[in-house]
Amino acid sequence: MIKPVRILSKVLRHRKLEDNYYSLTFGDYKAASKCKPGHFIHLKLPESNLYFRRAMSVASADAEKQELEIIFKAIGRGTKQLAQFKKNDPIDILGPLGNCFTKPAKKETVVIIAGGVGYPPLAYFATELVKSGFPAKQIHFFYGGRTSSEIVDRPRIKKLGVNFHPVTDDGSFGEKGLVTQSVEKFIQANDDLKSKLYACGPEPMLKACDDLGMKYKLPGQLSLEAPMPCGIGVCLGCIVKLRDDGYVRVCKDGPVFEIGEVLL
Amino acid sequence: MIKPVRILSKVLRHRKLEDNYYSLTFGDYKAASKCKPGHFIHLKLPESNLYFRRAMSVASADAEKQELEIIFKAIGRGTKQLAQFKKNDPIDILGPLGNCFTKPAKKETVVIIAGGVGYPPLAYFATELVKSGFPAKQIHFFYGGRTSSEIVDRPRIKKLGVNFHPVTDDGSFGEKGLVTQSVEKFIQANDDLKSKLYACGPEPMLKACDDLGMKYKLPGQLSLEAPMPCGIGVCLGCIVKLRDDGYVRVCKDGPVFEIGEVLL
Amino acid sequence: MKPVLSVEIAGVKFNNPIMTASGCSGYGEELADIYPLSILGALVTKTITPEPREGHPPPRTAETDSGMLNAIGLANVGIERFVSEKIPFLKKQTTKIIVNVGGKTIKEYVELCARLNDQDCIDMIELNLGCPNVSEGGMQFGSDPKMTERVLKEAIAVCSIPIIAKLTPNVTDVRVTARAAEQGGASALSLINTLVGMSVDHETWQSRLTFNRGGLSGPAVKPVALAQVDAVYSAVKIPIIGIGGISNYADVIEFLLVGATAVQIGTALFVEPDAPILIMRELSAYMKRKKISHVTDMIGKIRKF
Amino acid sequence: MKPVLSVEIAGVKFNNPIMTASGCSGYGEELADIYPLSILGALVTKTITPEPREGHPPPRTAETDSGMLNAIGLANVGIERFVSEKIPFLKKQTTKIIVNVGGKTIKEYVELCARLNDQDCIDMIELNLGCPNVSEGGMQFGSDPKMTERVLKEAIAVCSIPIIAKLTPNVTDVRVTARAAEQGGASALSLINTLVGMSVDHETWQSRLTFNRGGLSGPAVKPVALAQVDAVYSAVKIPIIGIGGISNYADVIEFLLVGATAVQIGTALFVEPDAPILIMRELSAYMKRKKISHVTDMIGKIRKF
Ligand SMILES: Cc1cc2nc3c(=O)[nH]c(=O)nc-3n(C[C@H](O)[C@H](O)[C@H](O)COP(=O)(O)OP(=O)(O)OC[C@H]3O[C@@H](n4cnc5c(N)ncnc54)[C@H](O)[C@@H]3O)c2cc1C
Ligand SMILES: Cc1cc2nc3c(=O)[nH]c(=O)nc-3n(C[C@H](O)[C@H](O)[C@H](O)COP(=O)(O)OP(=O)(O)OC[C@H]3O[C@@H](n4cnc5c(N)ncnc54)[C@H](O)[C@@H]3O)c2cc1C
Ligand SMILES: Cc1cc2nc3c(=O)[nH]c(=O)nc-3n(C[C@H](O)[C@H](O)[C@H](O)COP(=O)(O)O)c2cc1C
Ligand SMILES: Cc1cc2nc3c(=O)[nH]c(=O)nc-3n(C[C@H](O)[C@H](O)[C@H](O)COP(=O)(O)O)c2cc1C
Ligand code: FES
Ligand code: FES
Repeated sequence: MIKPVRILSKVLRHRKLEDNYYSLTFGDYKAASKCKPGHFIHLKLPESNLYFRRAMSVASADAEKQELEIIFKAIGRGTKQLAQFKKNDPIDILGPLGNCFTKPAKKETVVIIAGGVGYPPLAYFATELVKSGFPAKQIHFFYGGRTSSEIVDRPRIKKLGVNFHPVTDDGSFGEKGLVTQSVEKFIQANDDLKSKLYACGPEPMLKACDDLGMKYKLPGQLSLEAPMPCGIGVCLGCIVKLRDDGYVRVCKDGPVFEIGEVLL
Repeated sequence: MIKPVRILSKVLRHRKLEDNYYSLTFGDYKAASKCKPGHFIHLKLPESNLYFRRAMSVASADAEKQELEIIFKAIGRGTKQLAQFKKNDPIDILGPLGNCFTKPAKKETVVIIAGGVGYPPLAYFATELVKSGFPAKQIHFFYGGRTSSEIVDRPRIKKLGVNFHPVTDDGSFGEKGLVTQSVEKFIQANDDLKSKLYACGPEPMLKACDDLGMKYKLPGQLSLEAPMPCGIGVCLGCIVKLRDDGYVRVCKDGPVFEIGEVLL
Repeated sequence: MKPVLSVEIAGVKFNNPIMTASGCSGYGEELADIYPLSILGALVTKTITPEPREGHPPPRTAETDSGMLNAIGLANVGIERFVSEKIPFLKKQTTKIIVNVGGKTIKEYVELCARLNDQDCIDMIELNLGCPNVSEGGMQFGSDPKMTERVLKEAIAVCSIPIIAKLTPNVTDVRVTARAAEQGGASALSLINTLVGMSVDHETWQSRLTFNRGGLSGPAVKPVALAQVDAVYSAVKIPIIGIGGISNYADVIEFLLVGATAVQIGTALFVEPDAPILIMRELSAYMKRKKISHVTDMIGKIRKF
Repeated sequence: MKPVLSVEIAGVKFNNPIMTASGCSGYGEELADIYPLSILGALVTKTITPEPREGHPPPRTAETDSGMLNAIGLANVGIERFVSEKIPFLKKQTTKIIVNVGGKTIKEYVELCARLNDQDCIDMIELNLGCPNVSEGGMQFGSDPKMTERVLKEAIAVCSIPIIAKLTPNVTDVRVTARAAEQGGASALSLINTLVGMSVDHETWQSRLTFNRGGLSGPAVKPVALAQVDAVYSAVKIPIIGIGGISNYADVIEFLLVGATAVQIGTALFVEPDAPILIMRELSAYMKRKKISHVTDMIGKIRKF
């Protein structure tokens, strides 16, 4: 079980990616070595009437350099404030939090399904898999967005050497349609493979992934989101219903759950 | 009567002066031409749990360039946020507000008494006087602070050519003692002059100036401070008691009052 | 199609649902220097009492997180100077005028209403039934349903101008006083007034307000105000004017959705005196975008779970 | 000289006046991963009810300006699982343990207290007399002085552990319920619980909480909490535990000055789970600087005007 620490780190790099997407890299982050794919951090906004911290998945972490990267879309008040952070600004990080993705077996085909801002933890997951010797060609990285500019950080995916399957609603980049439709086609065309699904993205997409997993009897994991007042499991605010019965906390019992485990 | 306007301006220059003092110059400030010495502006802090605007005296204004300068000391939560403003940051200014200093008669000797952050409006006042042809040598600029580093912005005072009388509590710069003591000595030594006092600074200093004015029957003006929720006269929060009777609003009926007018 | 913003309360037509709140816009003169008051749905005056009041000595405001405390103590010019000095200015305005009044006894309220009944530029009277900033018992009418009903009955008997009862939120169940006011004949209710609060300087150990207690307002209290408007909406039939922490168009919509017919902007005017202009503009844009033709189409339309 | 931070309530010695607030620190396990609980004056558990409760469906929290709304709905493991699964962990802690309980009827409160009386690691019991997040009538004991007095009398009859009555702020006069609790035999009072509030999404028109109403907490409510502690301080003789928006050492001092003997940190733990450590450090530094030898020297020492 990971023990969260609160660290005053600072912004090392601020990159504007496509559209409204940003990448922030924090330095002096001593807990970087503990950040595994799936983990998230909880960021304090500057003295502000916004009260909650904001949760951000680890997009990459460098244990040696003590660096940690997040990638986010400036959509609401909190993420717009995050986008304002500048190089050398101090930032208060609580983390790492939550559980992480479990590794696939050697022979399994990894089917990654990223939707929108669900991309960062999966990018980190794929990176670490490849780094650990898992064959890049055994990884299929589906990445869905509304339009071309929502498929961010492409050079990194290309460099990884994984099979890249971009999908956009409007067909402006990659296949046209919903990412889960493309995934289903892939599953149908490759039903001889032993596949494992890893998904993160908007709730409807996660629900579709959950359905896919159950329909095709494929194991896998979903990384969930929920409004998170505390992020450490004490407020009971971020709950999701189990298929069995009762609620679990996304922040502490998740954010990664098995396919079929929760009611979406 | 000045009509306040709310303008989204931006930071043009950010200078750290001595100690904890800062100078911020705002550009694109269309109301600059209306800002007379004594006026103040009301600054909105960035999205913040601090609720009130913060009042700052006009330290200089350039009608042609549409620029306005403030000088402040970062002491509390609001001024510390102001100190964080960077070049090109947008800033929401309500102003100009309040009344202004009235000009001395041609033959009068102007005795300026600035204490700490009371300096900015008086610097602006002296500057405009000299600019309007008033003889610099007829102006005596007393400037008190606890220690040398609290006497900021000296090059400007020197350039003005006024008689500069710095006074510090610890004697580290200029005369040693309280600024009002130095002023009293000056008054006593020059009782043949027709002097007018102009003071801004902490309340005890203003009270001493008020007493001096009445004791030596010298006319003059005091620029007051008070916590200012609205700055435009509607909340009735910033009141000060008249010597006669009743309260007046520092923001709207002041901040400049005649010596002997208010109860300090 | 231009969205219709006008609302009607007790037969009075307001151009839009945005009013200023009592005590936050003086008698209108200062705001009129910034924009024409005609853009407002209505101007609500500072509470007028029978005699002039200086109010409490300073400090009488304090900043708090996302809000403020005030213990102004009902400083005002008194009814006679109000009539002679302020009404002439208000008469010239084309916006609706709501005069807020406060008394120490039922008799005082009644006399104030009778006096205002003579004036011809006053569209509504708002009774301040719960100001936490004066010690005299009378001002807490708002927590006593019997007194609330009586003061309304007696005021209405002497005054043909429609009356709004402004309720205090500092009660166990605001629906009780709301029903009492309705029973008494109020044409509308406005809520909330400020919450009782306090603040201490941890360095000097001194209370930050000379009156010690003060009224909390601003965005901090908005959730409380919304809950009270929501509760009252299902308890009475008369229109409600929502007040409490409203700073932008989204806040206005929240209040409409829980049942307010109009709203008042108080503390936010201190930070953005032109808030009503911005709100009106963004409210119109919102309605266009959402294809809502009339602002009244939102009243009470919250989707509860 | 090291300043003394310890305080005593009903014979129980707390190392310092900083406690966690109920519902904001679970049963202690998660915080124990971040720092040793021994640094706390006391840990206060989530409200325990007779049966396990899932609580309300999500969303059950919402962010507000300088605060938050919650309608968790008293989700908890129930008394039996609490005793079997949580007490063993709590037993191992060297901090003081306060168990917060809630029932729908007086009988339920009494049974909970009786059950806890068997356990030997519980230093105090806190009765949650006013949680706005459950519909069942019983939970609003806190607004009825007679019920408040009775529940305390009956609980004390079966339980030798000293009892704290946690009061609701949603009443007209909190001194009335405070006196009732004192009369009933409470060893101490804690206040405030949350203010009733609401929030609506102006885009979807949907309530932001499935339960619609929720409890407001955080810095936004601090002024209200201070005013209530101040009012109660002069109304009762038993010690008060101050709660409401406390985030830093200055807030703690404000509460001590108006009369609190100890304080609880709630919502602030969500933003800074290690707030108690920082507060303790800065409180000590403050006391050194001000030459205050004992934290109790500040209790009730506000300088009023
Ligand atoms: C475990 C986890 C990991 C995340 N990782 C990323 C990431 O890597 N990149 C990225 O762009 N985004 C990520 N998010 C989502 C991100 O936290 C939200 O997009 C962000 O909080 C939106 O907030 P805002 O302040 O911009 O919008 P606001 O408009 O301020 O938020 C609206 C309201 O929603 C609440 N809220 C906060 N978080 C959430 C949430 N997750 N879902 C719904 N409501 C929320 C806020 O408190 C606020 O009240 C993650 C969320 C979680 C829970
Ligand atoms: C007309 C006027 C002109 C001013 N000009 C200058 C200037 O040119 N340079 C400068 O450095 N300072 C000036 N000040 C003072 C400046 O506004 C305060 O120093 C500043 O507000 C302190 O606030 P803070 O946010 O740093 O401290 P905080 O710690 O946040 O303030 C403490 C509390 O005091 C309140 N407060 C706000 N303003 C004042 C005030 N004036 N007096 C007392 N309490 C206040 C705040 O609201 C807050 O509640 C002026 C004040 C006024 C009224
Ligand atoms: C400085 C100040 C003075 C006020 N004076 C009055 C008053 O005289 N009469 C009154 O009924 N309400 C008065 N109020 C209460 C407001 O009208 C309003 O009900 C309350 O502030 C909540 O709204 P807000 O959060 O928008 O300010 C005053 C509020 C403030 C902040
Ligand atoms: C998420 C959440 C859950 C809470 N649960 C409980 C509870 O179970 N029992 C209780 O007595 N109070 C509960 N409270 C109230 C707090 O204990 C505290 O009284 C209140 O939040 C005010 O303090 P604060 O502003 O420091 O949070 C809860 C508060 C929050 C925010
Ligand atoms: S965010 Fe508080 S329990 Fe998950
Ligand atoms: S600050 Fe509001 S009246 Fe002066």
